[in-house]
Amino acid sequence: MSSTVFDYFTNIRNAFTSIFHGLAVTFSYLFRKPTTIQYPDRIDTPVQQMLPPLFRGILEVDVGLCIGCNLCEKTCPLGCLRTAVVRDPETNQRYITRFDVDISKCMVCGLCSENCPTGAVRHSTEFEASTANMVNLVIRYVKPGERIPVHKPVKGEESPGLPQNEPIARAHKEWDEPPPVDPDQVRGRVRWKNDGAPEEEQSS
Amino acid sequence: MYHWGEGFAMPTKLDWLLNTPRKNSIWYLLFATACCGIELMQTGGPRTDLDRFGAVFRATPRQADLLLVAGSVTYKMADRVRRLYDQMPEPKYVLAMGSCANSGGLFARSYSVVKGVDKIIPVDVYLPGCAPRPEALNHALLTIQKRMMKDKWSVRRTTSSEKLL
Amino acid sequence: MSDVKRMHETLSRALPDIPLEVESAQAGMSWIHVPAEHIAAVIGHLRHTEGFDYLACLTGIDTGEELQIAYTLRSLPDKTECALKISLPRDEAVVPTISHLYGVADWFEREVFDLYGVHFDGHPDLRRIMMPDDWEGHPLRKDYVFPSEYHGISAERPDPHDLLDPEYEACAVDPAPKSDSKEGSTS
Amino acid sequence: MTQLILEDQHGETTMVNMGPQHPSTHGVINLRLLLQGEVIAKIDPIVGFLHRSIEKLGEMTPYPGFLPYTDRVDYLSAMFGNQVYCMAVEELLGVEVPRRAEYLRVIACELNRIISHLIAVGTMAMDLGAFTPFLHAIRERETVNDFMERICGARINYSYMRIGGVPRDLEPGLDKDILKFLDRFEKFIPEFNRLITGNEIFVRRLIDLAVIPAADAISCGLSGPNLRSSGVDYDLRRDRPYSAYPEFEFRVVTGEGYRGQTGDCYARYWVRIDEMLESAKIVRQALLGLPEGDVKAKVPRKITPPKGEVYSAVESSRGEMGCYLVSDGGEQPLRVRFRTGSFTAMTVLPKIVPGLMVADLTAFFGSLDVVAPEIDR
Repeated sequence: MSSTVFDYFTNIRNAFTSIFHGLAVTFSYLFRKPTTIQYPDRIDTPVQQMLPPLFRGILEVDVGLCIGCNLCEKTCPLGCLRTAVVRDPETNQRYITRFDVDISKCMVCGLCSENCPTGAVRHSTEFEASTANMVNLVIRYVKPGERIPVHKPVKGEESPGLPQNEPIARAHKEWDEPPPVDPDQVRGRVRWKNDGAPEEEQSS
Repeated sequence: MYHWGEGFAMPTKLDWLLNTPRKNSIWYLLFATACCGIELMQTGGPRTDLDRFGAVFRATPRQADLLLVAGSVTYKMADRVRRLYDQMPEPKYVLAMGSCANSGGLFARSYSVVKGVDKIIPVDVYLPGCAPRPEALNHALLTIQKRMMKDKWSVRRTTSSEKLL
Repeated sequence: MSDVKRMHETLSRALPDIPLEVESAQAGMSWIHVPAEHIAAVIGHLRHTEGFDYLACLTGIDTGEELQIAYTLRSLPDKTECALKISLPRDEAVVPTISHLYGVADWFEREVFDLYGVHFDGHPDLRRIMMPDDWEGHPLRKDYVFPSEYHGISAERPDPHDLLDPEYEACAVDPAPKSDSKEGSTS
Repeated sequence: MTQLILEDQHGETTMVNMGPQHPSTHGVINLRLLLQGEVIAKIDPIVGFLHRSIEKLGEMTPYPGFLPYTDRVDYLSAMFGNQVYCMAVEELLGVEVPRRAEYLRVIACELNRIISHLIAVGTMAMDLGAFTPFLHAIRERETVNDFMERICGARINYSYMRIGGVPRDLEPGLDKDILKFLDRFEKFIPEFNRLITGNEIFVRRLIDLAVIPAADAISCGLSGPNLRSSGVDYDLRRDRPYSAYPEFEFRVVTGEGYRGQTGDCYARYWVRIDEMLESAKIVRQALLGLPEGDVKAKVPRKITPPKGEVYSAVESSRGEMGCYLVSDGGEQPLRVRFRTGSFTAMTVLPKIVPGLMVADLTAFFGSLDVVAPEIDR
């Protein structure tokens, strides 16, 4: 409650001027460059390629570079990764038979990729993986039955690693795609009856 | 595909007619529990303008079509989440955003976190990431839209969450 | 470090009846060990006479054998810190409250009560703060058993990797010999 | 809910639950209010809806693996959680962090403080019904998020620091970009002030509202901007020096001399606005004086600190964030405890809120700037 009539009118004037100041700021944005990135379709380059190379997206694995040291699996505090290495008793050659990443659990902390000695495990800039079925969220980089010989790094030679800033092949299935029957599919569906998962859509 | 000659083409058209407006005006409930809530806020912000898709936030579940579970849900909170879901009008959709909502994520070993929000309410789309980028949330919204277009008017979509327990 | 030693001397002079000891481990800070029943008197003295007006931290610790409560007091004008610690038996943990000395101690003590089951004598409103009211047990104790369900929500979720195991086993063309079991790490 | 504080004149009281799903409670917090008409007679804050047992998980996880969890203690200022945990472990280990790494940590932390305060002032304006300032704050935040992405690879849960330093150096050219941004940011704040801070309607709603006296603030353990706005000149960066802060010049902002009283909601708001400029100043000094050298000290891969305990504290954007770490010589800590600013800020509610109107509660609660996970951990 203002004490004098003068204060009363001063308050009204202050209120109006401050509103005017605010609106002037808002109005000035009419003439500035818009900040909106019109994902997904109205942009020149995909967002994945605009991201900095350090960006930690979905884990990608180049199994050809894996030396089978199992360090990533040990480092992960959650157990997102599951690897298996077997040794051929005759030739003493070690093979990677399994490399699964459960991205439904992954917290993209970067500890595994940091500890990987060859750069086989790294974060891609891919982030589109939303799916209707939880089972799509386990990415298999070695299909069951396949054996990939471990990488033997040459001394003194820098490990090539994966190309930076290139999105991996899409890590997800479309939500309504039928489950793959082809056993050659590397990134297959996990046949996992989840107690709370939505019911399978009727085939349309 | 609309043909007068075939008897069962009408429902398809009706579905399209019903689903298209639904798809283009997804009103989501402003419900943020944890880290993903900040990304949800930023998705509504100017950079990744969610309003482009007709998706605006609502503060009350009675006006919302989509429940975005953004973040971890604890046992103490689980009851409230289910109550929010039950208050939403049909047809309603649920998007589990982030690892915690998907499967408990990094708190899966914890004593107080629900291991995945699909334990308490039915989930339509899972969005991995911790926390997902705004563009990833955008992509999930597009996935929800695709999901909506598959709906049949004659089939009652979801039931109460009571059935799950 | 010197703060704690100096404060120990001051306290011993002011409160000669209370046995106080300076303790420390191999690394980190040292603290004054106070008998549990005298903690309110000691902190009251520090608060009113020595000017420790700010309770920075109050926390419980379960070492496996006993419960401990650590108090970190701070004097904002003098910029000094003092750490106190008390030990309690696991089964009958009762401590006098300090919530009348610091407003913030109210919630800190409720948290310790909730998570450790330490009873604070004289606390105005001692009830659970983090966990629901009908929660059983005190979670931060070392012998706490994790619940398998709560109000019908099961705490089990199958690890998708485990569900995948049979598929890999079925496809295993040439499984590793038993002697090489440490190579096949499926733990 | 047993006794009333105000006189119950008409014998009419109403209990109202505000939250846990409420747009102005900043997360899942339930404020149980006992109302007499429009006036709040008693408040009982119920927290714990986001108690994710980070402290228990800390006892189950090896030292390096726990680092990502510290992000989630306070997701709006994740960098401080990283720093306080790393500082605690380093103190136990006796590791000296290289100077360049300390500078990089300071840069990351202060950028984090800027974006955290941006959310704080933006959401506070939104609680009072002004939506535009929120969008402006979010837009600036996105710019810094881009820098964060280039510094550490993530937008909110950074996991940037490592025990013994930081994992990688700044990307070339990034320092120039940040300096360019700081120039712009120092112009943005006056613009933001024109937009909302100086708005007479906004000011009138906040001044002289919910004054926290300095004695109450200290007793309730308030810290950070909330403590300083009550007129207590205390800043951990200056008074309990850590990291590289003694090498920078900055002003500790206290809530005196603006409009209204010391310790009211407007003072809390203004302190945050001013602190952003101070943070920008620190970032500029750190970038210009960035020393050469390593960014990470040598630490063994398996970290086993000796037996002992330590309390480390940093000045987070929501006040003192402390980490009480007890090691028993093993691979996992015996006890990790996070002391957070929001938790202590909540204890002031039962003292201040009775007597306020319900509409003013949102303003007061917004001005405290609490986030739910920091209370519950």
